[in-house]
Amino acid sequence: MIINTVCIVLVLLGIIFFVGGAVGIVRFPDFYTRMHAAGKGDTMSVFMVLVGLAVYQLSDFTLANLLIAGKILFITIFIMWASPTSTHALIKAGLEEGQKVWTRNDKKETEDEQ
Amino acid sequence: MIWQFDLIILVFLVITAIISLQVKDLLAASMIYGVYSFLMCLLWAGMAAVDVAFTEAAVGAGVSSVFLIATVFRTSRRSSD
Amino acid sequence: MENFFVFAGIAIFALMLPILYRIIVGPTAIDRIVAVNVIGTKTTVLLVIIGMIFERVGMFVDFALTYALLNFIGSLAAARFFDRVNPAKSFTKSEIKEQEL
Amino acid sequence: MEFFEAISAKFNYWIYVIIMMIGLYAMIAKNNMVKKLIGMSIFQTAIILFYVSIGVKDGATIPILYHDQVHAGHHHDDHGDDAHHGSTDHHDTSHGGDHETDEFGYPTRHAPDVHIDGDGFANPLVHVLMLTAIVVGVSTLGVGLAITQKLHREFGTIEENEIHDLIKSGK
Amino acid sequence: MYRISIFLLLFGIWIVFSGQFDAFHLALGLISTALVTAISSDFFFADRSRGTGARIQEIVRIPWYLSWMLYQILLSNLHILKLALSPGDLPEVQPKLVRIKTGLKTDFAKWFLANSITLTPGTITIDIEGDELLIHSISEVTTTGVEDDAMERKIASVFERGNN
Amino acid sequence: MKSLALISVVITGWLLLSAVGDFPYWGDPNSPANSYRLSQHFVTETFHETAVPNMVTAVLADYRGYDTMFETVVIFTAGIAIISILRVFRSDDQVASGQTVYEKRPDLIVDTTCRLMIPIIQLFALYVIAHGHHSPGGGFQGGVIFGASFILIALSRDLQAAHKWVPENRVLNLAGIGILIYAGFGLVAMFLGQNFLDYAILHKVMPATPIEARYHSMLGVEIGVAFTVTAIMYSIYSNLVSKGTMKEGL
Repeated sequence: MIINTVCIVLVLLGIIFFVGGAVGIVRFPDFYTRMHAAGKGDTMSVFMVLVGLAVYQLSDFTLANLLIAGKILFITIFIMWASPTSTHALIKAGLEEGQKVWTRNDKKETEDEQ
Repeated sequence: MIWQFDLIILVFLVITAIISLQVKDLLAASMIYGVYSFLMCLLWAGMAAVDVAFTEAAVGAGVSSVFLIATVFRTSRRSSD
Repeated sequence: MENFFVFAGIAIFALMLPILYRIIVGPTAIDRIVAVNVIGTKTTVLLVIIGMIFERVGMFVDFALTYALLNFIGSLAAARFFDRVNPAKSFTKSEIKEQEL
Repeated sequence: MEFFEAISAKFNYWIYVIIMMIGLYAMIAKNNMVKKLIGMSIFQTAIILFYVSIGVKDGATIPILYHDQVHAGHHHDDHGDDAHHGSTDHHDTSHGGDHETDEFGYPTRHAPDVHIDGDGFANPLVHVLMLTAIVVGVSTLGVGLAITQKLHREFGTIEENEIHDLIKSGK
Repeated sequence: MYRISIFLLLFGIWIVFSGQFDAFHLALGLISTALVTAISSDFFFADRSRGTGARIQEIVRIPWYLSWMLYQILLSNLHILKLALSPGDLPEVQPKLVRIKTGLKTDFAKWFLANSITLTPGTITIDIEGDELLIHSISEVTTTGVEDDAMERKIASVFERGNN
Repeated sequence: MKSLALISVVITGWLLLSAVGDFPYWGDPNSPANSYRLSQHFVTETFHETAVPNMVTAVLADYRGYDTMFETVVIFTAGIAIISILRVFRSDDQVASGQTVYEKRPDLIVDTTCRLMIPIIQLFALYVIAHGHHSPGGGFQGGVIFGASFILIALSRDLQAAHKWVPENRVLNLAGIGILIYAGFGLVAMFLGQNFLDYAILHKVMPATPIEARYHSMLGVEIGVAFTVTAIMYSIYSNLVSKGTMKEGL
């Protein structure tokens, strides 16, 4: 019962973090800031959801289930390992492509011009 | 079979298929074809076809979009339609 | 508990909608690629959740792991594409001074 | 209402037709070779979707035996002979022909005590048919992409109408 | 020495993957691990001049650092959540490119620093060249945060304590 | 042209949709495909006859071994076709590289991550091949993942670096060896007096019962498939990315 509650809380927290990433991807003004939402809104939420599921898996405590929980943790490790690198590679690609960095001042100037 | 998931995925599938064919940028088209393949994998996992889903996961994430990107890199990126 | 997992899965699917919006309107190609990357991560989580619903997680973890390991290749290939098409720049030097100010 | 039920009970078939037609349209009408190939892949996955959705059973799990069943089988193997010698009569009556052996004295059935419910597992036949189709599909996609690159090497473009014009004008 | 430790490490990973403990599957595991060690053990541990003692010290210190890192990632996600859900035209979003210098020597430590910066609140490493890092920072708070070198000191205490 | 395509597509779609009414309901356990005797046999008897818990692997490698063998041959043929279409052997090739000579700037972050990840991907691929009997997986999936690890080497460094690990001729040899392994199992069975690819007879040359012989032969066959798929996936990538010159990859 306690394990079920822990699992539900962790998964719900993870989904809330997913909301942060998803809303950020829609609302943020330029490519770089969207990259912040995409690259980071995901790491913690994936961690929370998967740890919650691994905890649920352990409610029936056997060696096989322990190893499966270990594999689920492996998934988190690999995601947290690969995600910063792909974030870095993509943001560098964006800079090479010549994406403009949006700043507060730019926006004010364009508003003045209009 | 989880019918709630299946209904959602089937609608998403049609959307991604149409987008990947409508985008003018071939690089984006090949990446969106990757999303189509992710959704297909989820659909098969939901239909209890694990081995098929596993093959689709390995092929879709690992090689097929890379092949498309390689061709786009060696030919041209813009498409007329 | 199974109902909860179905609910969580539907919530994650619903959160794919904003990302699909970004894929549809995304002004540039690279915005779309970023969105694809995010959907890949969500797919990994959803696969584990589907495994939980079937109560056979041990079988489903394998290809969630495949996604975790291989999803990176697609983004990396796209990034390398931009790296090759645009001439190599040295960003830590003064070339982007004007953007920084 | 009847119409709605007819759609919802066979929703997967409707979607498979729609996806297949999207792919077919792309193969016919799109001008760009890479787009045509993406259309071909979409067509292919639509067919695979059709096959896999035929093999779905309500309430069936994935076509892999449960760990308990496999384990029970091995367990029986270890102790089966002792039980056989110990209480021959009882065993023979309950599992009449299960302990048949071939001419070399080997058992012809592995773990005869394991009962497998035919409706409890999804149909593996369609999965096998389609599994190889995916890998073969990616190889044929590769062949198509190679032909596209060859065209680009010859004509400098991958648009179909421009290639037609170049061929007509004698290059 | 390094090959043996890589073999043991990979075999540990295999055990977690496999979950089957009969002799046949363990033998397959030994063969597979030996094969991977033979063809690609060069990928692990680029710098092989370090002694065993220094390596063990690193391995002991890394989990402590990672737990701190996890806390930072939590903060980072809360930060993104707050920024994304703030009303109006996102007044706190003030992106800026920052350039910092690092004193870290080894490549692996630099990689660790770059990834840590990417995972912590509001900053992403764009490029790393020599000892200079180019960083994109999303708001005022994070800009000041990254210019402070607390994280670098922590990483230096993990990886380069033996050198200095 | 487009309107013509649209009309023909709509007509075809309408014809197919009009047939939808005759299909069984989705998930019907008594549909013809599910109640067919062969499907029932594969579900209920596979474990007793081959000792493999994963029915898909057993049907793939044993009951339908002939089919799978020639699917592997199709993959091999696709690899050969790509080489014969695209490969150029002239050293002073003007056609392919329109760009200037590319100087690769090593990216520290990507390079380090890939270095740490590649051995684990390879180990995972071998795990998938070896455990195809007990969990989803097998030769095709493991081969694709193993090929992807070579693609990752080529992406993170360059094509030449990957060629140092897997030279072109060795790749094709590997692909051929894979098919030979597969066909070899069938031929040995044939020489022992049984049908082609009937593994049960292999207990004469293996220390195993006929059922175990089928189990172990399936693993051997999967390894053969994995060889071919690995080699051909990498070969296709390296040809496509360099436009057949095997220089200057992505």
